[in-house]
Amino acid sequence: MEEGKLVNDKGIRVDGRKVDELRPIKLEAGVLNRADGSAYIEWGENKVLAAVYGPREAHPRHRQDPARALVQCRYNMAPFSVSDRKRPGPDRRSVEISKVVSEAFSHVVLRELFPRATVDVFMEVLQASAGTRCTALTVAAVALADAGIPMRDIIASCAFGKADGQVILDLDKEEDNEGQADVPIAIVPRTNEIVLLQMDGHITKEEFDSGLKMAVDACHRINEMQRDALRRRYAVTTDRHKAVKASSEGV
Amino acid sequence: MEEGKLVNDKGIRVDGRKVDELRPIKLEAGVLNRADGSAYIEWGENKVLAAVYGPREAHPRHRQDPARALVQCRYNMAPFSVSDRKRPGPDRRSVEISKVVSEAFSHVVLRELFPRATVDVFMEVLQASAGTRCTALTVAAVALADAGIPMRDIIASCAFGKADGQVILDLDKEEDNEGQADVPIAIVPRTNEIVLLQMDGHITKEEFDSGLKMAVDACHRINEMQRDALRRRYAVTTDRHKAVKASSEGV
Amino acid sequence: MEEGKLVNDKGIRVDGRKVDELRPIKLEAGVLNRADGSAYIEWGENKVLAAVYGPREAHPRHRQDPARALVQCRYNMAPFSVSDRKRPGPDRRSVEISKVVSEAFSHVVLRELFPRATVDVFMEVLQASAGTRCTALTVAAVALADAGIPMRDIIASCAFGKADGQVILDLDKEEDNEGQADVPIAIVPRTNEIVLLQMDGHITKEEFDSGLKMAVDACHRINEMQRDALRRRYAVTTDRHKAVKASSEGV
Amino acid sequence: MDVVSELLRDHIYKMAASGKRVDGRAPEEYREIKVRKGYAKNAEGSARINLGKTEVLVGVKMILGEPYPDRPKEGSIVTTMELIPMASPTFEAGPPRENAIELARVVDRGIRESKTVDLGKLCIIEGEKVWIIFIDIHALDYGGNLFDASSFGALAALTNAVVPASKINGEDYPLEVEHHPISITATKIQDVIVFDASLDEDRVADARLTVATDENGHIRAMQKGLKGSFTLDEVDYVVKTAKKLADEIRPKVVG
Amino acid sequence: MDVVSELLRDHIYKMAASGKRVDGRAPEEYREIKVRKGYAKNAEGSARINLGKTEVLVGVKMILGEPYPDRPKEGSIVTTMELIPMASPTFEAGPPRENAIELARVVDRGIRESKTVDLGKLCIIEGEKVWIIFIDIHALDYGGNLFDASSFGALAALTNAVVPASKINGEDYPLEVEHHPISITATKIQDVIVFDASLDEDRVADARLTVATDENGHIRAMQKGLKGSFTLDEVDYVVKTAKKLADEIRPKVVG
Amino acid sequence: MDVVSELLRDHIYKMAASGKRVDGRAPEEYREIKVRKGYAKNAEGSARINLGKTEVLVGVKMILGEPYPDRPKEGSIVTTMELIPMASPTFEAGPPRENAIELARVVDRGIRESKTVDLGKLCIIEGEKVWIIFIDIHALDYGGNLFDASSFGALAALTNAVVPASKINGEDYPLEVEHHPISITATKIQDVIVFDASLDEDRVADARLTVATDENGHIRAMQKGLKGSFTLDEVDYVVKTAKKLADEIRPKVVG
Repeated sequence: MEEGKLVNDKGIRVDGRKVDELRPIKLEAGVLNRADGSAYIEWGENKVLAAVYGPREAHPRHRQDPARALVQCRYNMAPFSVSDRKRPGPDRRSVEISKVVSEAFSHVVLRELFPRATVDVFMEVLQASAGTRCTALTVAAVALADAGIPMRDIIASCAFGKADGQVILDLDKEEDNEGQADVPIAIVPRTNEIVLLQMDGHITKEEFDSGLKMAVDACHRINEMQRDALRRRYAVTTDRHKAVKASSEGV
Repeated sequence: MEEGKLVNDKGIRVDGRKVDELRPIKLEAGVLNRADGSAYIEWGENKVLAAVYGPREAHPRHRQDPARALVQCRYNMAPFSVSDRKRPGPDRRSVEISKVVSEAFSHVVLRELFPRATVDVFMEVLQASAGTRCTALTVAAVALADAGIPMRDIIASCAFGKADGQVILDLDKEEDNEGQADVPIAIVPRTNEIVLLQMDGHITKEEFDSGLKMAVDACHRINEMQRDALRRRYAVTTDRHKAVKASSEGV
Repeated sequence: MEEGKLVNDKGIRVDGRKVDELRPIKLEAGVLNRADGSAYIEWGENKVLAAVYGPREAHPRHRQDPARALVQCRYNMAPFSVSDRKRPGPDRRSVEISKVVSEAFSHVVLRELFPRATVDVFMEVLQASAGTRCTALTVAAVALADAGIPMRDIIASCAFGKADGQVILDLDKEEDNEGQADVPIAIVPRTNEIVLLQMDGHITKEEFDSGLKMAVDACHRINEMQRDALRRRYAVTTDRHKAVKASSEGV
Repeated sequence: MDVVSELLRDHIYKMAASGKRVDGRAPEEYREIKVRKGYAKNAEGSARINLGKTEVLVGVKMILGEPYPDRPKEGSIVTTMELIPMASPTFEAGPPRENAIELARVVDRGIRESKTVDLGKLCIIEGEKVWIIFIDIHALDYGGNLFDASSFGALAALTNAVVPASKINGEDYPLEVEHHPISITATKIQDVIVFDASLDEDRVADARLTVATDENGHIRAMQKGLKGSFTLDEVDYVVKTAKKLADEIRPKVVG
Repeated sequence: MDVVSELLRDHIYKMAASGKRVDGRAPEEYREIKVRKGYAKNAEGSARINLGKTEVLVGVKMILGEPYPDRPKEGSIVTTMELIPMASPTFEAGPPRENAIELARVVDRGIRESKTVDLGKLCIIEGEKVWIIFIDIHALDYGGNLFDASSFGALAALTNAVVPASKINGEDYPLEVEHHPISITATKIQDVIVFDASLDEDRVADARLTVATDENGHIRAMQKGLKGSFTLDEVDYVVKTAKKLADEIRPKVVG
Repeated sequence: MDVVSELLRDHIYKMAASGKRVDGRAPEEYREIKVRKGYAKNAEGSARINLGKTEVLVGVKMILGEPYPDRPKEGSIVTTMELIPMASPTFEAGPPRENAIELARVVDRGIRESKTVDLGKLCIIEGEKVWIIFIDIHALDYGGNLFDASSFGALAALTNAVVPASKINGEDYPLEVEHHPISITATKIQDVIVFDASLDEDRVADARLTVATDENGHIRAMQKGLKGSFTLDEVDYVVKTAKKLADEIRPKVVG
């Protein structure tokens, strides 16, 4: 790791980013026909599609919560999304990610409005390249908004980590493989509450503090992109409505 | 494939059959005690047993159709029915065959008479040697009739195919392995409607047309054997009834 | 097997036991906090924990017996309980043992008192060394009593077998591996009824008769240990009750 | 397994208590046994067994495989049982449940632990290549007493099996079967014992005791089942009777 | 799959019977086909297919493995289909059920049996090392006619695939695709036949017939589905029309 | 997991809000910890942990196996967790569900990613033979805070483990444990935080934060769980407190 350093003397990373710089992100809302809400993201080399169905009746019935809706997320990797083909179906990693993402969304969805119902969120990783859980959570939040699910806020997610002994934002694949720590977080932008936080590796309290600050800041920037995507989606819908209205008025 | 031709100059196949000749078929109805209806077939080297239970209540309840009965077929191969032992339980091939056979029978069973019910058809391949799905469907039709399930007709099944560039009827194992195409069909004899049709391999439209005609003709011959088996079964039952009646009359 | 004989000329076994001598047994009732009843046993090198929950509602509902309770036992080996790590989850052996143990307890639990309910018995083998099913049944009987489940008697279990052509009681690991037969039994001590009996190997009727007598006698000795464990447990509980009573009386 | 009316239960018990059975048999009388060996041509050995209204098909397949590391000089035997839904309205498709597993394991022990086949003779190259025998039991028609029908079928199929040594450039030869253990099942209805239970007797049974004995009268396997119990005297009676019945039945199965 | 009101059924049938369709198409008219090859960069080949409102992503992965013992000189092809719940409110998570299995097997046969890829060319060392091609079909948006969309996607992804020979110290090279079978699906609603069914047409369909023909007009695969039937004349019509439509569509898929 | 009455929830919260706990502990106070190493003799290492009313048994087995192709010089660690129904009326038999999987994965990462064991030292022959460590966690009695009890048990069992090198003609030697990360779990009930939650506290918890720190005070693993959230200040507080508590508890676990 000495030669081929991940961060050079000037604080520039292999792909040219600064330590607190995100990979390029493209986000689009409303990309599928069948789902109640959907969104698509390209984040660095990651490509993730999200779809939302619901609120709809929860099955089987004994899983229903009489007081509020369930939020059930399913994170899934396409077999061809990774270099070594992944066998179809959930593995332990997918089950854990699905669980922590479900819990994060459960915090912001106004679940009390839909007793006995379920809101189902499907995240399909079509191309994977480090940071897929943050990517998936970020795009799923947009899909939830696109589906009109009432939420207290649109949550946003990002990771920080450590490589070459430096705290850096949004690790790419090489940094993830060779780095010393990876810390994905998700926040409620309005309140800075942490709704997802995982970490493995090796990091000091001071590094954690500075990285967490970096990632919270980044989540706010990401949240702006989420809102932009929804604004563009809304503009399209509004234009269409206008067109419909115009045509129905006989213009 | 040049030497050891599958069909010789005189149109005679390795086992001595003509191109449009079926392998020998033996069919017997009413062979099991427990099932509501049953039948047994030996078709070439194939041996298949069929049993029918129902109409009976469909489980689980959410699978019930409030307007008509389900027809649920299960095609299964005994582990020792093939040269290389088959692991017990359904594989993808069995699932597909079960599905297309269920669909074929759904067309002729008077399902509207039994809302919420199921008619379960079990086909066990005890010895396999090419053409087991046609064999299984043919014997299952007899078992359904033996169970007294009301049907618009007794469907019959047979395959055609292509080997050595010749269109032939009812491929045996060698012809199936080395041939160019296999096309199983099933028809409603009264109307010549096609209720099952699958094909893989390589065949021209003209070959397909001539083979289809051959197979439809053969299905009619097979249907005659199905009816014979039921007549023999009915004769036995009637004889037994007569005997019972006679004895109850004190003779 | 000639050298290193399992039973020497004086009828003494490798570990110093006589042919009709049990391995040392330690039994304790009431060892877990969460379960309704529990017990722990060390029998030779075997260590088994048992827990009982119930009577409680049986799920799913279609498994309920409207006239009586189910007794559902689950025998499970911890992955590290044996020399070669055992994969978690039930294997065929565990399923069979769970079944025969459930049937044995079903004979003595007063099941008619709890229609539609289930009494669940969990046996965890933490360390295994021949004879785990007898060990598990014996400790589970104590756990059932500890849970206050009404029973006609506390059943007890023990195996006999044959090694070096000699009938011996309670085979240890070496005797089990190299012996000629293993015969686990369980009895209702009050009536000497057999509620569990399995055998594999090779044994004459005469050997079987003498071994069975030996094992029935041993079951009575084991039953005494079961009752002792419950008495000690009861003493503790009574002391506690007295203390509670005393304190509530303001002493 | 089935819900049977109390009436049937009473009827069968009352007959049994007076030494009679619904189908006219004596308490220790087996139903007719038909054995057709070599039925399934793609198997190395097979037998189709009819025991009264019960029908079972057993196939033996022999596969080349590796020995277990702790037994490098031995082949192995795997016995499976499928209670396919064809055989009874109460059998369900899917992986084997506890009834099928118990059946398969009892048959398996009756074959394996009694050394019916010498596993050492299944070794081809020590530590590398052995024959694995699969005994697959297919219940076709369930009319009571599957334990014995399955066990007869397994033994008959083994005595019919040919080792496919031509696969390894040898010559095929018949599998050597060293012992002929015959499984006999007693069924207890309240306080009465009958042998070879019919379907109705199986449905009202309180306890079951299977005893397999070999041609020398030695016990080779036992299994008590169901929620009832046996007294010591009853066990004694069942074992004695099992030896006697096994000797009558063995020739029909081994042929 | 869905419960559809009788009204919708009637409406669609009446339109179809008069030669019209709900979305304005002619009976033999396909919806717009968009093919984006090379979408998934971690796959050896991939294609994202839009067929009207249906969207499917197909990835091809090539893995080193051992050949089947009975075909030591050939690689192999494995096709999987996941009807992930993203694509439709009626699809459920879990192992593939019969619909997904049928779909995967029909696509698989259309590729394999039609010798689209020469399996002999996938052999690296006879009996030891071959390429195994995994064709994984991911349905993203179900808007009707998944059979054709999946089949187009599989063919397009194969024509996009690169054999990763650099893994075995060779040089990567494009996978050779020998034939271009195009799957065409006819859907029968009562007595009327339309092609490339929309979602609503799929929901009220009585029978389905898929016919794959190659660039020579030869039939390469067929599959009849659902509970309805076809007359012999209808089969004839569907096969003829399938050849005609396949020739129109092939360039869009193969590119 | 359980349905808990609002009354219990209110009661626990009100006490916690005033700095008290139902069992009399202070907010940062752990229950009594008992560690019995070497309990399971057939395991290479084991530890039975009591944390208040919670009891966990962890066994370490070391098996010979092949390394992953991409890490030919390293052994590997596999951690499993069974929430067996013995431990709680709400645990069900069957394959691990999401709670058990999360628990196992958090313990696993706490061991593996923190390099508690040097995987390089588990290599026997590069690319061919390595030691695989199985850490199997068996929850026997669930009285709250399974995360820490499991994690303590895993570490204690590893420090107790002996590498069975005699299996490969070497001499057995103690497994080297390089670091001693101690997992500390904070539980948030509404706006109050307590450590080492009891069963009742677990049942009414809104959020959970587990932090593992090593003997140098460095963070080695974190996991936030449940549907609640933490403020940035709360995270800071939990991490600081975790370091402090870990230093107190480490000697009891490592021994």
